[in-house]
Amino acid sequence: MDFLTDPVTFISQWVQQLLINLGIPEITAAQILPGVGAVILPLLAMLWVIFLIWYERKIIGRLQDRPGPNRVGPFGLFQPFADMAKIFTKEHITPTGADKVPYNLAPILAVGGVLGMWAVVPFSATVFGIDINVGALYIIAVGSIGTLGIIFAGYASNNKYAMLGAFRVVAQLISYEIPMVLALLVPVLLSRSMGMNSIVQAQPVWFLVVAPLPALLFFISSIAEVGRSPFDLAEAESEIVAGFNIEYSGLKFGMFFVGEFLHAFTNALIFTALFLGGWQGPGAEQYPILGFVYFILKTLVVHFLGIAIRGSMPRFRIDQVMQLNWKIFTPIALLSLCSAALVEKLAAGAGDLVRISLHVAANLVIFGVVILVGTKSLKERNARLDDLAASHRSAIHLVLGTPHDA
Amino acid sequence: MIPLSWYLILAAAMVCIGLFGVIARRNAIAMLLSVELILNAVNINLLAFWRYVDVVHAAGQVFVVMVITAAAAEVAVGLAIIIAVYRKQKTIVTDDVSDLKG
Amino acid sequence: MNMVWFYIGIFLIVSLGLPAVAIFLASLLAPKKPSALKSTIYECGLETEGETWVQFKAQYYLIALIFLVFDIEIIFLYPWAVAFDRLGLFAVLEGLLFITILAGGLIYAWKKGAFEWA
Amino acid sequence: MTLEQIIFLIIAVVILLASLFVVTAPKMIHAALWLILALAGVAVIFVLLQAPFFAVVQVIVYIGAIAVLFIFAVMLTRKAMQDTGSQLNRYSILAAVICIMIFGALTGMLLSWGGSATLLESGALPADSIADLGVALTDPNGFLLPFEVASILLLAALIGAIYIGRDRSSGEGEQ
Repeated sequence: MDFLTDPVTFISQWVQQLLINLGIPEITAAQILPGVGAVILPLLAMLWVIFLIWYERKIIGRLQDRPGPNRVGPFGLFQPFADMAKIFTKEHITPTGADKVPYNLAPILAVGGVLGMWAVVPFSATVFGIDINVGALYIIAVGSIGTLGIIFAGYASNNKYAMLGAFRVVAQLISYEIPMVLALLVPVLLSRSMGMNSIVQAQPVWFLVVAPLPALLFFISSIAEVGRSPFDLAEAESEIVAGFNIEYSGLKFGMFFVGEFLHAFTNALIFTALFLGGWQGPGAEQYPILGFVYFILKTLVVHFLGIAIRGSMPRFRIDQVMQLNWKIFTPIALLSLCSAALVEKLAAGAGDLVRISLHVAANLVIFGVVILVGTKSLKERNARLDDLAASHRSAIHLVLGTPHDA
Repeated sequence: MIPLSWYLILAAAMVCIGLFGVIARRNAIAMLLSVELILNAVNINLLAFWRYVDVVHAAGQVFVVMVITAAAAEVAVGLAIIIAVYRKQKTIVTDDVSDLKG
Repeated sequence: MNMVWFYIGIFLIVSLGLPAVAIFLASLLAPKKPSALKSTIYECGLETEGETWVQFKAQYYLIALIFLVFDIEIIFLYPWAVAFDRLGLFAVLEGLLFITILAGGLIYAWKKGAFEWA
Repeated sequence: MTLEQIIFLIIAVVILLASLFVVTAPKMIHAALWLILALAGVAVIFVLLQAPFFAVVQVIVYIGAIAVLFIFAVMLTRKAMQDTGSQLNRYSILAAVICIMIFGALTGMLLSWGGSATLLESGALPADSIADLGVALTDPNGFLLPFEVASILLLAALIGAIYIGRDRSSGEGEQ
């Protein structure tokens, strides 16, 4: 194996040889290496956050027509280090009446839940964290640990606003988990496997093309899962002070933000693996390093999209968030799941082209129906509201008398 | 290799602790929590027997799926009843909720 | 046990350990000047009033309930999707019937106003 | 002792201690939190039993949904509990004795049955046990009826719970 085409495998083989030469049996050496990888990968992910913070602040800055961080280091590259130095030396204040153990556990769970997802991400043809046969569900399972962290934070802080914020966030997180899980089911169905690497390998044609609606749902739900604008009810500063993390300070507070930045990027990683063919691309099989580059490039594009949405959308109200999920997303997810299953079974014998075009057609039909029904019910609702407003106006007129100029 | 008996004894201990909770706790929600413990012990047993006795057929797995479903339904309805009772009577301590008596 | 899950275990322990260690190190670095006023509960500068445990909307509970029911769906549908190649048309239709029945629950909740947040 | 056995023993101790705290914790919210730990331990046991699908389902359903529901319920009924005094009723000592006796009887039965100690895992795991489950669930000769009945059970539970749990008096002073 050449170093240039597949550096990770090259290095790991080299290290394994070294271990064997040191007198460690070959089997043990083969077992130790993935364990070392399991220690290194979360560390790298944690360090990657430093870049993510800079990248995101820079992009948000440009979107809002300002330069973003540009004082510390070239292009403000060292800004995150300065931030870290600051936040590391801040005092940790624990509020009175806090439930100590859950209070301190909350930020750890919030970050750990996100880091844990990296275990199953397939980075290239030869380097895929850990390939388990329930990878897709594992991501959802680890994600729910983060939810737990937020409940802990809200309950343990002994603060009304923290509790209110936590309740809102948890309601939002668990709601959007449903369309997310249902949308995730479509790639699983198309590739007949829950292993992340087999899902990637089943995509000579990207699932974004085969299943555009589930892809869209997954993308939006994953933004909601991170709790970013337009779904940032959690930290609606103007409404509930700061949300569930109000009573946290110092690095404990920072950890929630580390978790958020990392979660946004992790979701882009997972979206790329599920719907954009992961590391697949020309020459990725022969030269795994190319696959890795493709993977990161695609991920950065998806991540950029997420940041652009964050930078340009206003915040939803909680009732809008809930209704969007239960009245629009969940029905669409159910419909597109049914259509995917039907097409996949009925067109099983047909060629790939026929099958894929049927999938796309079914998705388009569902999309059209939803748009039609949606606009119709929206019109009816607006008419109802107009009637209501008119009756209120006449009621006011009864009390105050008709305006003279009428 | 872990012998089957280890799993069975663990499950037996969990069932007994859960049983104690159901009988001895005064709070209705705590009783439901204890029922969850019992159901989880049942799942351990089912999967252990699936793995140790008959791994070829999926019957053990199917039973676990059914137990989880039943547990979810039980929790959903049980907690809804508790909340409804709480709204009416402002208590969920089972000794005090006596409206249901004959 | 599969070795793979052993690595998952290591990975999870490390991912939970990293933030824990970071917070621990930070708490060593951070200044410690506790005062009673500092650790009071933050409420826009006012003193906090009443209990923390304000009464919450039952709506939150209903949402969690509907979520639970749909979450159970995944234990049925994921094995169904993984086994797709081995299923006949009849079995696929059974799965769709399952989804339809649960969709009935969604419609009921909708009609009963479980999603109205007034 | 193998690595597996050590892991099993550690996890078993964690599960049993957490379960004990669930049934004895004076504060309800703590009982719910201990339950989460016990359920997570059960997930690890499922991994040891080579049923990783059920391990993740355990985390998703029990920790992600049922535990959240419990915490919500505890918070909703919070005023009912002043968390003072004993949370156990007057039968507690009797209950403890009965439970220890049952445990003793069960363990005695298990130990007298030779199979439980000597029985080892039955052969290799099928290539894809999750797909086996999917096939069994929708096979008319297998568990098709329970599969459909489960959906009806869930529907009934959902309808029942919404009907009971709905707040008919639009609450005043609620957040």
